[in-house]
Amino acid sequence: MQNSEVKIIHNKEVAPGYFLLGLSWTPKRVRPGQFVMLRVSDGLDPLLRRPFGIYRVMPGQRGVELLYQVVGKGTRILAAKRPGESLGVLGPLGNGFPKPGKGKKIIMAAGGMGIVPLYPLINELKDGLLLFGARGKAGTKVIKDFKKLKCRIRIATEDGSAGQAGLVTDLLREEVTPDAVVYACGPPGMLKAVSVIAEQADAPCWVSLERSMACGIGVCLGCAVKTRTHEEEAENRLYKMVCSDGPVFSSGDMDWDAI
Amino acid sequence: MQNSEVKIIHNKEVAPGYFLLGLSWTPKRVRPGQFVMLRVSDGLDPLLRRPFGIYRVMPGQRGVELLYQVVGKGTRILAAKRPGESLGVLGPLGNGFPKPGKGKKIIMAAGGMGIVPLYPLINELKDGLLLFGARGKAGTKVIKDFKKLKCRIRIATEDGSAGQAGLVTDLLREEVTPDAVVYACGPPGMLKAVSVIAEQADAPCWVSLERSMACGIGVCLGCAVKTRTHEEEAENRLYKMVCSDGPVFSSGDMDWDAI
Amino acid sequence: MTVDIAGIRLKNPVMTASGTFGYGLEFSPYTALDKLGAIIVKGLSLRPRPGNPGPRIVETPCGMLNAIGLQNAGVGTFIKEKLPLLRKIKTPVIANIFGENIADYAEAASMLDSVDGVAGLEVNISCPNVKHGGIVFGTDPNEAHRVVSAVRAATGLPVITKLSPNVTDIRVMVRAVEEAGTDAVSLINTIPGMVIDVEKRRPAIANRIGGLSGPAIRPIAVRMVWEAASVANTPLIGIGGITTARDALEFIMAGAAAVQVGTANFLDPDAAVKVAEGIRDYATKHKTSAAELTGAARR
Amino acid sequence: MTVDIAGIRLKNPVMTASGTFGYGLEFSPYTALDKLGAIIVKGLSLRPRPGNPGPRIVETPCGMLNAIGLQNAGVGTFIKEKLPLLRKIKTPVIANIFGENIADYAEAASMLDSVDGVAGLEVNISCPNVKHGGIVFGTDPNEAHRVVSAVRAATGLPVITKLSPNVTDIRVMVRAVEEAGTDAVSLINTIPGMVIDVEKRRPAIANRIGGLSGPAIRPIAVRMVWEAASVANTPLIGIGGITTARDALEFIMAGAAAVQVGTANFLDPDAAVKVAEGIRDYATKHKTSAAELTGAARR
Ligand SMILES: Cc1cc2nc3c(=O)[nH]c(=O)nc-3n(C[C@H](O)[C@H](O)[C@H](O)COP(=O)(O)OP(=O)(O)OC[C@H]3O[C@@H](n4cnc5c(N)ncnc54)[C@H](O)[C@@H]3O)c2cc1C
Ligand SMILES: Cc1cc2nc3c(=O)[nH]c(=O)nc-3n(C[C@H](O)[C@H](O)[C@H](O)COP(=O)(O)OP(=O)(O)OC[C@H]3O[C@@H](n4cnc5c(N)ncnc54)[C@H](O)[C@@H]3O)c2cc1C
Ligand SMILES: Cc1cc2nc3c(=O)[nH]c(=O)nc-3n(C[C@H](O)[C@H](O)[C@H](O)COP(=O)(O)O)c2cc1C
Ligand SMILES: Cc1cc2nc3c(=O)[nH]c(=O)nc-3n(C[C@H](O)[C@H](O)[C@H](O)COP(=O)(O)O)c2cc1C
Ligand code: FES
Ligand code: FES
Repeated sequence: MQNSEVKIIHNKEVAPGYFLLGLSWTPKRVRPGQFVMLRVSDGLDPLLRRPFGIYRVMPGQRGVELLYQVVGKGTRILAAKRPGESLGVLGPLGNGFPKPGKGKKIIMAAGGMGIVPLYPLINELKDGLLLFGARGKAGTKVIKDFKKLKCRIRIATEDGSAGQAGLVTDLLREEVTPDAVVYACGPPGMLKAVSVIAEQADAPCWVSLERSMACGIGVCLGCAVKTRTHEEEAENRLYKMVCSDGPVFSSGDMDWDAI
Repeated sequence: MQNSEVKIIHNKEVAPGYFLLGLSWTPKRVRPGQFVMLRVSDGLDPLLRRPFGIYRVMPGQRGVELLYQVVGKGTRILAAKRPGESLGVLGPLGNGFPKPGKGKKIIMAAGGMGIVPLYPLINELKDGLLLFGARGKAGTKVIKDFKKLKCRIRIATEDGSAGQAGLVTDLLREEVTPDAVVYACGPPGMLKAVSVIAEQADAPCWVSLERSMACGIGVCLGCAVKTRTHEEEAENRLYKMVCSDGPVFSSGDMDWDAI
Repeated sequence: MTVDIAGIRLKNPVMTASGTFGYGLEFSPYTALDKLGAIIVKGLSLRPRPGNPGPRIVETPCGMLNAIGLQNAGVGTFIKEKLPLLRKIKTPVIANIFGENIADYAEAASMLDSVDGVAGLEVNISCPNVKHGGIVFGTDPNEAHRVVSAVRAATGLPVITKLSPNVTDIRVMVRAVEEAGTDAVSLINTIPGMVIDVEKRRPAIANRIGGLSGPAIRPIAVRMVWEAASVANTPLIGIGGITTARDALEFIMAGAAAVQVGTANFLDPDAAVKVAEGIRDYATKHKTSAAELTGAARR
Repeated sequence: MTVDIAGIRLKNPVMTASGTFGYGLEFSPYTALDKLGAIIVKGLSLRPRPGNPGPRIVETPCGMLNAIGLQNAGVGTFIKEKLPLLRKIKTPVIANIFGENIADYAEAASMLDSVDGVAGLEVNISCPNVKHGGIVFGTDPNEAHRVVSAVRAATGLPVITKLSPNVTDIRVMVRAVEEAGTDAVSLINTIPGMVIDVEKRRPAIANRIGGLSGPAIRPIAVRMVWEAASVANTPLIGIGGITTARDALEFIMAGAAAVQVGTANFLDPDAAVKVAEGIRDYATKHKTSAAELTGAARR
């Protein structure tokens, strides 16, 4: 966990609206699923840091890469940055994905930018099946990197323009078995569906969640998610913090009605 | 008077901390002494536009140039802009310097960045004596452009590292005559001294003033300067607006104790 | 997109806020005055006022402070010199008035009542009553009631009362001015604030305290409109930090029937027209209207 | 650079604001806790509180809204689990307390009185009194007086009262809490605000209204410290939008003896220490001290 000013190595548009940002920053250890808080501007607007998953540790420890999509003010400013400029980076933050048990069938389900935390996991496990969902063909461009990794890939697009027509959860329903372990990241609706499918199949399931964040280190209590509590548990453990208790949670611990 | 988005042609550091900004913007008519309000950022911090004098209309009507010094947040953001990016420009604003009467000895007194509105004046009059004051030699680099113009130049530096040791007002005292007309721009203390010297010599004197501005077009009433009023005048004419009544004023109209 | 506020029919729900748009005419080189819902002119008092010494303004994070001191040439001069020109614009002109005591408010109101070209009055009550120990009209429900009653009695024009945010409970003020007969309520005026110049070791503006405006105050203003809407029986006009249509929609969904654009006019003299166009685009896209969207976040 | 506040000796006038610095320990990887004037821990109540559902925060222009709902594990758990670790830090720890009724405040205060490692209490009165129809203690001078008196009676520790900005006249509140025996006054807490999500057409945070903090509110906070200083007889602690030493100096020159850094801890976990160092640099450069600079803009 560090708070540093780091230089940008590259910041290239890899698909329309998607950027790969190389940072000259070498944290001691990064676990797949961890993230950083970036200060995109020295100014006061936007005020808060922005959270981004760590996409890749670059070969030869030259730094790390983030993959981000331009969606608003902060990412727009980020996209205009050039190599040589610097950024404030706080991290690596949060927990990561736990290892699968021996002999488990590894299934990764990603929706859109949910791909980011799964990339380093595949890279580490060098195994598994990646199920990727997007609106259409354009959205699948970000996974071209994955083709280099040793992992089977199945794609679903809502409009059928690439892979199978339908949702990533359709693929999951076909693939999930009780000996599988499911890792998932994507929009809340998708994660909720994934968690139901995994639960029905009796497969353990890990989800990476997103929430608006201010601090990233568990102190502002802004990124709360509701957990399933049992009557006897203390009320004050009702909420967990995505930044410090997560972003990876066991899907069974979550109160999906509140997510 | 226009409100336009214009492209940056160039933005080069001409001396340490001083930038020449070329804008692809061709207003119908620009009078020496007029200024523009620049929107340096699309964001909300800094919020307000920044006023800058028009330094030069570029040959062949390609655009105009501004000369600015980096002093704070807004000018720092401006200095990082690159050719091709665009900026919001509102202008040309304010009045300009009135013409000297026939046969007058033209004296221009500039302190630091006060040089900016005087450049186009010299350029138009193609005549006159420029008195330039700066802290030290470094500050005189911005006037190298002036050497191309047909005008005599005398320099004073506080530390004596270039020209005569002393203040620009020392030079003015030596040069001013009753048949002179004085044009001045610079820090308030200097302008006050210039106005006293001109008044003593019975020479008409025009000063260009600076005030913090919000609108630049006379509506916010934020850039008020106090004028000398005579008892019989209405109280509500006590203040004039630098942006719309100025920035050029007859020095005799100003209440220098309030400036 | 038309809305009726206090009996004034507006082409769209976007007006320009008093003190930020001059007499409107200054903006004609930069924007289409005819496309505005209404123009609210700078604050007018019975007698001319010179205003405060400078510095009068200072920038703050996402905002600005001003202490102009209500400089204006007076109601009489306005009627003589500005109104004839304003009559040519096809947009309702609302006169913003203020005074140092109740009689002044009433007299200003009655002068404006008798002339052509004024569609309504907006009563700025964020001013101290010099006759009552300087207590600000807008921070005391009784004072507010008295000044609005007096204006109400002095004019047949639609009366909009503009509230000060500097109160513990805005609902009390809404009730007070509605009881006094206001036809609509606009809020908020600027929030008292201060910047200190740490090099000079003194307040950055000559008046020491100024009024904070701009995007910085928007969340406070939206909250106050939301609270006001829980008790109001007259239309609300939302003001505070609006720079875009999205910002304006926050106020409308919180319960405002119309909005005013203030500080943003300085950032872009065409801002108010763009806000109006953006609201229209949103309404078209979602097949709804400004009137239907009013209070949408409360349902 | 040392300052004495309410009998607590601080190395420098910079503390961390409650709710923005956890229990301090979370920041040890990023900053030197020993270089802080004091650490004010997150708000503690007698019983644990789960807090509000999400979304709890939203960004605003130069600020943020939060409605955490005062989530905390309770005074007892704090004493058992956090305090032993905090005792190792060579910086005074101030416990921020709040309650739903006066008895709870008093009991929390007396529990903290009896343990080692708490240098003082900061009483957050920006909470509704559930026994008195939900009126917020900090918006009514009588309620404020009652709660501070009760805490004062329950503890021998130094008592700092933290004021709500949501009042018409902050001076009335300063007088009330000083009469009730507070040793110092800190101000301001967050300002009630609202953001509406115009796509979803509902307030952006689940609690609807949240507290506005960050640079956006600084001019309002400085003004309130300035006003408070005109009547205060106890030291003032300035809070609101401080991100740099320059910002902190505004509060000090307006009359504050010390300051708190809040939201800025999120932007840079080392912010408070940098503010302290910047104040020291300013004082050294100008051959003065924080104590001498207090109120410098008033003279
Ligand atoms: C742990 C974590 C890891 C993330 N990893 C990545 C990543 O690797 N790549 C990537 O592109 N994005 C990632 N995100 C989302 C990313 O943080 C947001 O897209 C970014 O903060 C938006 O900033 P902005 O200023 O551009 O958008 P804003 O102008 O702030 O908002 C634009 C839109 O984005 C939404 N938004 C804002 N913040 C978030 C958020 N934190 N989560 C979800 N939606 C948000 C807003 O509601 C709005 O609709 C991650 C988020 C979290 C919490
Ligand atoms: C009519 C007019 C014409 C001008 N022409 C030029 C020009 O041609 N070239 C040029 O370099 N500058 C010019 N200035 C000054 C220029 O506007 C300021 O330097 C600029 O606004 C500072 O912005 P900033 O955000 O960088 O500084 P800020 O961060 O806002 O402030 C930094 C410092 O600059 C001071 N400052 C801020 N605004 C002004 C201002 N309007 N006038 C004087 N000091 C200010 C502040 O008090 C502070 O000390 C002109 C000003 C006016 C009013
Ligand atoms: C420079 C300036 C002058 C103002 N003058 C007046 C005025 O004369 N009368 C009035 O009622 N409000 C006045 N206001 C307040 C605005 O009308 C508006 O209520 C406030 O600025 C908040 O809106 P905004 O954030 O969009 O600017 C003034 C505001 C500014 C910035
Ligand atoms: C996320 C968050 C939580 C807060 N929690 C508390 C709290 O528990 N008790 C309290 O007295 N103030 C609390 N505050 C208010 C701050 O201590 C401070 O008064 C306020 O944020 C203004 O300062 P700032 O602008 O520097 O943040 C909280 C503020 C934030 C942003
Ligand atoms: S972002 Fe602050 S606690 Fe998670
Ligand atoms: S800057 Fe607004 S009146 Fe001059």
